[in-house]
Amino acid sequence: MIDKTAASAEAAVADIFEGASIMIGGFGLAGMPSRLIDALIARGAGGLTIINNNAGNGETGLAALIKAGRVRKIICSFPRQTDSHHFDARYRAGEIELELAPQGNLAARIQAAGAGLGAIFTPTGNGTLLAEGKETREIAGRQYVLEYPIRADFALIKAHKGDRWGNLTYRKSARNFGPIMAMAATCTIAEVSEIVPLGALDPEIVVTPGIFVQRIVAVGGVQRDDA
Amino acid sequence: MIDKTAASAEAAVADIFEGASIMIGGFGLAGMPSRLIDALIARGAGGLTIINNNAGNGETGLAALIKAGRVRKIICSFPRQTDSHHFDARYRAGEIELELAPQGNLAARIQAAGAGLGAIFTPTGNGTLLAEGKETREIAGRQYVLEYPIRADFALIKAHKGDRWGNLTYRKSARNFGPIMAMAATCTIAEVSEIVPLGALDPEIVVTPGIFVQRIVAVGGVQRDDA
Amino acid sequence: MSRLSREDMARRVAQDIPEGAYVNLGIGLPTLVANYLPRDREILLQSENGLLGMGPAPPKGQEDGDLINAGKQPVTLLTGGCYFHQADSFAMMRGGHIDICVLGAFQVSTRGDLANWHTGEPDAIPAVGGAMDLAIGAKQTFVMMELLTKQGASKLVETCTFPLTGLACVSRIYTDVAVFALGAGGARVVEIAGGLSFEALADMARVPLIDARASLRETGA
Amino acid sequence: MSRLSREDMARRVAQDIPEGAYVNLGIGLPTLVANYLPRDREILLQSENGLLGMGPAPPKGQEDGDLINAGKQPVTLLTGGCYFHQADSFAMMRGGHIDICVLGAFQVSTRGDLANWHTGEPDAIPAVGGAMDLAIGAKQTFVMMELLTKQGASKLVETCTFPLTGLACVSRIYTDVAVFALGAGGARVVEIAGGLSFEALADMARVPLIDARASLRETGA
Repeated sequence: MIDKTAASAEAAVADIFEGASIMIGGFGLAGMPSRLIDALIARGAGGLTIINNNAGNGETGLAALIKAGRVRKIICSFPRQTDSHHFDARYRAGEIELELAPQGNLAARIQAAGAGLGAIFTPTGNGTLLAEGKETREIAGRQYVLEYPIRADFALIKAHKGDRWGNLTYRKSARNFGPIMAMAATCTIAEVSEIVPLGALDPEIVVTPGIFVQRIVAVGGVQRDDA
Repeated sequence: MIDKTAASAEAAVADIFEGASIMIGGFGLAGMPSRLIDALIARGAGGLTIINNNAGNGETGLAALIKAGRVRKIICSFPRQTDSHHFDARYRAGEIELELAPQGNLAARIQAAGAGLGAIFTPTGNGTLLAEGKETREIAGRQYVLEYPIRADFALIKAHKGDRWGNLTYRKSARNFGPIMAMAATCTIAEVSEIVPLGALDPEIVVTPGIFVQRIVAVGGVQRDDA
Repeated sequence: MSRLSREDMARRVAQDIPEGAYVNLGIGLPTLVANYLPRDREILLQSENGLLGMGPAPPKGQEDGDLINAGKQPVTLLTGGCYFHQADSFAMMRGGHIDICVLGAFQVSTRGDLANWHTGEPDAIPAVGGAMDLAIGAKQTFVMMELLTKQGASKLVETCTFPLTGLACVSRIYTDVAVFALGAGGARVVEIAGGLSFEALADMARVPLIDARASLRETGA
Repeated sequence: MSRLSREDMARRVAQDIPEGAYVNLGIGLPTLVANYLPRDREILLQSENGLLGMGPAPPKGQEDGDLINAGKQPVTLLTGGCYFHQADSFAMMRGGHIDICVLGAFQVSTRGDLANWHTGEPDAIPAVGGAMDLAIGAKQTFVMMELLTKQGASKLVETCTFPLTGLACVSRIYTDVAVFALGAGGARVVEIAGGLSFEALADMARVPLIDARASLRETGA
């Protein structure tokens, strides 16, 4: 029987290693897998490369991971926010490397990784600082910038409901990066509100098919199927 | 009020012009928008470039369009089938140009068009006849082939339910090319079983957001919303 | 001479957004436009974090942390709206599906180059978000800004000195004193607010301007 | 010497598909493998047209034209299966998410080049479907074929003469007389069916073969 359910968030992240690259879902706090990040902090692995849209908000989640000094590099589109003080401090101290990517390039590069592309010519960033040193090409009268896929060893994402095969649904705008990060990591770990029995998710509404998910942890309840 | 509902299939295709490029959804007959194709045949525009996975099955739909002599060129992955006799005859007579693409390249090129990419390096076809004359590049130790987006003037797709804003759901494996073709055409026309009132589709289960759909035609009933 | 308030500027932009348009409003000043969209028009707001059909802020106490806008403020979803992931959201922008985006700016050049993401100060922490994608992806990019900085410098320039967001991407600028249409031919003045003369405006802007008020009125553009 | 029947070949391939594997079975001979998957293992079949968790054919009279497989035959969906569009379906293959695909072949080279989509005849209408994507995308590509053509020529060759589907992509071949593991080092014989000797097999295959039966048994590979 395929059962991707992990006993706990701690068990789910137990093999995340020093120096790993980790995608973390969420746009700000919406869709951020806080329980998994707490477990990752407790686990202690450092020197991490984090891929997220932001660079942490306030004191929890990614901000706490940065505060704990575990992040060596961050790839994101929008680090500077009113409440990104932990990132700001580490960055100004030269303790975190920043790779800034336009949000659409970030999304497209993650999607390209999941889909097995080698590189993409993207329309965004041409003629700007963020394309400096990158290959450009005119195609059908328009300039494009060559960008490479972003893969990761792990993806930590937050979904709404899931089942033991790893099928996932999301909730409102917390969906954001979850579906594409799930496809781009070697090991995707999903934190869900509830694990439901196999078959409880309508096959038409599954957003992330289980093939893209290796482990699933419920922060709410787990309903076992009778099978 | 936004109302993308067309009065009939005939009205929906009335501006499809001679020489247009048209994406047609479907894998075999599943997801093929037969009513729209019938209306297109009645409309009479010829010299068409068709993008579909196949090249028609039996006597209906795309096969009937080919039989009627309206197709100048077809871009597809799998033309030769046991019941593709109308295509076979026109092709052997030199009356239809064929651009054969691996199915994954076809899907990725359509998706790239919808997403605004200039080109993609794809892993499929390297070293084969279908990559002859195409640019290749080694990236991270693997060979990729440069492929360009496929756009179209129109997309004719079949969905399950839709609303007046053009939001769509699909049914089972009839989903296939619909969502990506809807994103890659200047004018997307969806044939649906039923048009439901705005709000009847759960925002979590909409597969194609209405922004990608310009017209919608019900082959079953239309429920008007009270608004 | 009377300059338009921020609310008046938002009202003016809103007038130019037609029924059925798919619109993305940038963070800050452009967000105000939502308040002035004519109620008799159905206009769909897209939010880069994965919403189409974004509605106003919820009543106090009904906020949902999973339903926020690009500025991370709580919002609602209109009947008929829907959710999608980031790649689809940016496909909407980059694939040319968004009709209009409205952005703020530090500087805009007369040919439509935009600078709105980075002050260029050496100690600034850069952040770009979706600005570059919106600027080059929407069918039309509108900028909404005061014409002058607090120091009195024109933000409409011949060449941007701040780091660029996108090249030749802005088609219109709505300012507190005038509306400009931009393009390869330079900056054309579409309308002037209050009693300001063309000459006085040109003196403020300090870039070559073309008076297109008569011709644009005639063509209805 | 007894050659394996098509059913026996399918049974042999099925043995090598582990619990939890995501598997795509090509059209034709590989489709038979589904009938022999051990019932005590949960194995998920992917169909290129947008299904994961594909089940067997429905009972007569319960076919649904919207629920078909890659061969356009009616199928069912298992409890826990789901639907998705073509780009996601091919992302599963090309992104390396499918564990095993099983394909038929005209020819396979000893280093794993595959030819299975085109006979190369000048009047043939070519059709490729998802074969090229599967061949190079799955983590492991298995080929299932009779070793010899009807004319007695070996389909395991040093260099394919038919048009290629993919380069160096096949890791194993299951034939009616032997199982081969392929790679840069050439073709290794993993097991031989019936009473055939290695020498007799080598004589049939007419390519250099490495006898790896003992070493593979020891490592369990």
